[in-house]
Amino acid sequence: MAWKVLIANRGEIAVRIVRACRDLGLRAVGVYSPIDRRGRHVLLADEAYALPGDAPADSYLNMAALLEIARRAHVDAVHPGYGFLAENPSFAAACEHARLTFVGPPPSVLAECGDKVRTRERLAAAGIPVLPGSGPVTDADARAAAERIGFPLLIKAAGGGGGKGIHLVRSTQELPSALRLARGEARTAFGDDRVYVERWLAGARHIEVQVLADTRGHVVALGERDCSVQRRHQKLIEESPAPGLSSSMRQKLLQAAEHGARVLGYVSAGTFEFLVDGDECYFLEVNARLQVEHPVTELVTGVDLVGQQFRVARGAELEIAPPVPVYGHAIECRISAEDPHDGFLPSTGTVHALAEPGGPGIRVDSALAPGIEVTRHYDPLLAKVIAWGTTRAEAIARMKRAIAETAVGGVATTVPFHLWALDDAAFQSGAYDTQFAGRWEARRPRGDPVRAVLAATAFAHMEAGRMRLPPDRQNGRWQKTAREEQFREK
Amino acid sequence: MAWKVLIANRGEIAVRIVRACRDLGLRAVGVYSPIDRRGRHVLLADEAYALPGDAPADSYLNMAALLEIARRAHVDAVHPGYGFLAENPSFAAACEHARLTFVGPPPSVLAECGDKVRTRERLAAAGIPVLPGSGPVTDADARAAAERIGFPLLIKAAGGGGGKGIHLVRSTQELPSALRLARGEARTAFGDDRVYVERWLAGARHIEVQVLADTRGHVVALGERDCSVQRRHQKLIEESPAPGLSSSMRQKLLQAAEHGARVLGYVSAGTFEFLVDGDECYFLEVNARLQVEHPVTELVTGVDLVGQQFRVARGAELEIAPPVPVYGHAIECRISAEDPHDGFLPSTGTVHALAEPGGPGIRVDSALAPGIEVTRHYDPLLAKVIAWGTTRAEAIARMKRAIAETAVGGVATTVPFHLWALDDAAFQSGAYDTQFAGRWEARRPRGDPVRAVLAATAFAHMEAGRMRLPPDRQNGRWQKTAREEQFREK
Amino acid sequence: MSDYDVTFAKEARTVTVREAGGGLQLTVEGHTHEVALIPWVPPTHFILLVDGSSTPVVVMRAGEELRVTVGFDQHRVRIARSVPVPRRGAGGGSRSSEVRVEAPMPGLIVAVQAQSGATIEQGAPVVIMEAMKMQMEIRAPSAGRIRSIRVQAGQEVSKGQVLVELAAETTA
Amino acid sequence: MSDYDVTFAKEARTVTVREAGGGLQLTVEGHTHEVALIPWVPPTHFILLVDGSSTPVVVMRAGEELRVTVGFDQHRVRIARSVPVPRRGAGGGSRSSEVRVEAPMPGLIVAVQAQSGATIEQGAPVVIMEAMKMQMEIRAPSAGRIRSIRVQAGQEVSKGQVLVELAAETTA
Repeated sequence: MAWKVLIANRGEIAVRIVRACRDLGLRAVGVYSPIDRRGRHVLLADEAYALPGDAPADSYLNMAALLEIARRAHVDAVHPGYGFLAENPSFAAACEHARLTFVGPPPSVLAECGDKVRTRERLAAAGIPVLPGSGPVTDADARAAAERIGFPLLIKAAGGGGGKGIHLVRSTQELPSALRLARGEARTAFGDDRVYVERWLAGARHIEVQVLADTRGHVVALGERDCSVQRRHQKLIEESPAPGLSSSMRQKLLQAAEHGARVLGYVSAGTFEFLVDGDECYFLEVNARLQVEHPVTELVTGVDLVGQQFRVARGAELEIAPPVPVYGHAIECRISAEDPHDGFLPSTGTVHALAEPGGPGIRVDSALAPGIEVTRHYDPLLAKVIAWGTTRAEAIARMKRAIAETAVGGVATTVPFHLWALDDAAFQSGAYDTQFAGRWEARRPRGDPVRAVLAATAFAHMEAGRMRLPPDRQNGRWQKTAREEQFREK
Repeated sequence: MAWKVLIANRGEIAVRIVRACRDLGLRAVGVYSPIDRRGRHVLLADEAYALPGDAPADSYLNMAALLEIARRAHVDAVHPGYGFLAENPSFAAACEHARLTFVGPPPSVLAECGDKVRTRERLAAAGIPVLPGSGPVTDADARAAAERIGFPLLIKAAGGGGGKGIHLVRSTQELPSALRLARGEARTAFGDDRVYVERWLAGARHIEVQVLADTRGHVVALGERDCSVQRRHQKLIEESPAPGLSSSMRQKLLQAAEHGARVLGYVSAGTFEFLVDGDECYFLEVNARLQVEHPVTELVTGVDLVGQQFRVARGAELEIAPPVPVYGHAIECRISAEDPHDGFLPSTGTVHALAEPGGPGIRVDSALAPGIEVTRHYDPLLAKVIAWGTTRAEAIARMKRAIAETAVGGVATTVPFHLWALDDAAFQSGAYDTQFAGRWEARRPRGDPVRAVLAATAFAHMEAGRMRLPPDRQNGRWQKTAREEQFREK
Repeated sequence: MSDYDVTFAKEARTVTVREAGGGLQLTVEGHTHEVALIPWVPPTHFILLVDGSSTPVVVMRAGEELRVTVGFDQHRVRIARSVPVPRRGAGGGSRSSEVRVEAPMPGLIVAVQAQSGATIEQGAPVVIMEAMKMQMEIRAPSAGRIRSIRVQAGQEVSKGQVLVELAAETTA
Repeated sequence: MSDYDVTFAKEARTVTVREAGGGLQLTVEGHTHEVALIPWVPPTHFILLVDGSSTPVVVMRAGEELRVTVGFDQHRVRIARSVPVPRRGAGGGSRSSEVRVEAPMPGLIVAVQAQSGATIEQGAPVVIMEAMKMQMEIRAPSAGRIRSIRVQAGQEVSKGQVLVELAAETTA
């Protein structure tokens, strides 16, 4: 009998894991909240079960419901994806207790990595440079911790990553509201409102190292990723190799990550995050999960990271050994339901239609399908476009082409930001840091405004002409006329 | 000023060339027949111009119209894609005469490779084994030529490739109708009804070698492709490296192709086709164009073949030198509008909606978009799915997963054939030959017939329920109800 | 509750359909299944859910027949609501000596090779058709006399359209 | 033939539209262009053809404004048919001392921090909202007295919905 895997997640990462199951001959069991019932991960799974509500606490954070489905569907293993319960040691322990293989680090390692201060101390003791920071703090303790560490600093969620619950604080006055927002977000995203404080280096690069470790003591680093293009601590673009990183710094980071993974007794896929500031680097934290940006590593190494997670979870040895050769260059752009022309605020609505890119060097990891709803309940990430090229310039050229082919009908996305970033001289030179995305606001217009006037007028004229048609759902109107156009004009 | 390129083609290959233009910063000019006006290649091009009619002779074979558009749009170069005018020396010469760079071999090389008998003789003289065959024959001469060469044999179009105008003949009696059909197809596809005769080896493998050559005498072979999975001389699946090919045979083929390209003074991308029968190999012909299956070579070598064609066309040196390293394994499945459950006969109609695959290792080269018409006028190829894996087994597993995610709503396609072939033990072992696809007819059912009964009953029940809705276009009915479903059930 | 007569692989069964909650309950040969047919890629592709387990299926109507593709298998199913319909053999032996030669694909008539009134052999070409750059000879399914030719060169035909009518030499 | 008043970057122009053949002829500032707006990805994405040259554009209606994205630029365009409409400044200085604090995004009201009748400083948090796991404090755009609170914790709001009404301390 094929192993049966419950995928305790949604969206593009659930689709990614269904695909890994197919590739490995495993049976994929999906779960869905009411609003996700037509989701791509549901349609692609071998079996799919309903969760009781839309709110994360009722659905993808709902341990009791997930474990009950696992029992009813007779699954052998649970893959948590990223976010939600991925780094929750209680969930991993509850899976173990129910005799389910948790596809990720063991509960003890999750607990260890979740205690950011302890991890930092252990790695510092092992000779790895770290940034000053605190352990989980109460609101009352936070001020003293902040003053000890110094401003600017970050409030970060202890219970998970992915940029949720991170707030930059430049002064004591900003502390109370940052604490409030960070705790609120952390509670919604991970069901855990603990936060800690960490020094922030403006102008540094955010570089992380992908590691894989098996239960037999083998550890391998699979190159680094530069994730410095961030907005509100949400990564927007990631690439591997990191441009302009000296080979001595690269070696230092890979060795620190492999060494750190051994020190922590790490198992499964994980990421060691660093800030690189000139010739200095500082360990930040371990992301004890598969990450959103894992495909860039897959494209330059050829390794199926989710496949290796399953191997490790079944107790097998890793199929790869260091040093892992890297071929060419890969870049990922996140297509999120955030409007860059409106402060990157969330954009919700129905996806009426879509165009996804393809062709040479392009991989698409997407949860999009016509008719799906983008709601306030979940992460805004809709799809990832990943480009590979023999050189960084080729990867950028392909990505520009692919992003221009990407369209989500009915919801504003980060596509315009990517068009700008990929065309920016600083990005193209590789000399960018975590401040880069902030320059979006100060960008100079490029396009020809006459085209906008012509487009608007043609739109208004067509819209006026269409008004004579029978009225339709407000949102469906253009979809309908578009289809009629196609039929009429043949 | 960016170079401006007229793409004298349609469908997925026109999309591929638009993408190459974008990647290289060239300006892409599309052309379209009336029925293709909403084609993906039209929407993606920087400029697009109408051709007068739908029939190939009025559109993509219409030299006068194409050259007039080239003049009006001030293009610098013409890329012919494959099929249509790609191997027509008169068109290449007319481009040269109009001071347009033809992105392909010079007219003299096209003329040489078009004269299959001459090519065969020259390569035989250079020490490369060939199969017996004739030059272009009249119907009157064909019988004598056939009896000299022996049965079974193939009638093949002299003016182009791609499986058009090829007919298998097992006896003298079959000769007249095969000649008639072959000439008819060749006239429609290439505007040239010359045919020739060639010996056929049942049970051999069809292996071809990709070469690139520049105007400075550099020639490089980029590995081989196994294209033995054919039906009616139309390739269905291609892969690289060829499974089970000994390294000595591989070397022999690559060297023969490089040597042959030098002998012929070849320039641009081209393919040397061979039949491999046990320890023997026979040169068949040169395909003097970019081929449908070029992406499998791109995936295992990392080389952008269309990009290199443009380099060579501008007089630059190739960026690569032999031996070209090969990474992993790639397979291509052609998604064509042919119904495998109805003798692979063409299927036409409107594409109402579609699902294209993605995720790790998958490249999609597609001309599909909702609303396009699949007509009798053009080649049935709609899209290509190409899978890469570190091993052949991984590539096959990924391809199976990707094909299961592929759906073209409203038109029958080759998807079921691919599901069968990828799961077949002979295919999986790599021990297959040109007879393989014929076994589809003798396949044994795999599925559970109860599911078919349940699906049919549910369909009929839903259809009966929907009849109460206002009547709609026959074809649009399910599309409409599908959308209503989505809205209603939220 | 509705009953359907479902004919499949020459065997007729009755399938009972009950609408329950959001889905359907289908009973066939004494087994009841929870079934949903979810539109995936309209108008032809669905996800069939049977007792929670999911399979992509393709359903196309071809005249009175439904063609249901599951994996690479295609099943031809005839289905009618409870009132029994007269069974018709799937393409089986018509007793009439009249044979209609139909277009096996949509396409263009390139040439008509048969002549009205002529007597032809079985397998003789009657029409040449073309679609998607492929040409095909349509041959007489039996020997006989051409009664009428219903198409001419240059004409577009749809799949199943009658090309030629033949008075067959009955060998029965 | 129709004339449109198009206001863009605070400048009003007249654009004349003629329907011709399959497309449109648009005249703006003395130049006439052949224009077609081809639906690409409904309802928002089009291919704009201007004199044969092709550009993807995104057009979204936001109240009386059209937001037109070309490349990474977004242009806000107001457009009306020939009859001149009274100009309204885009978000410009209302003389009323009443200020409506609107939701900048769709989402959930997590907490209401303002109290009806209270006097607050400019920048004071009035409401905390959440969408897509991001929380945000909505702050008072000016000092003043809270006239009414229009939402409560746990409520879903749409973008632009009024959260709080404020009697601003007019500094003018």
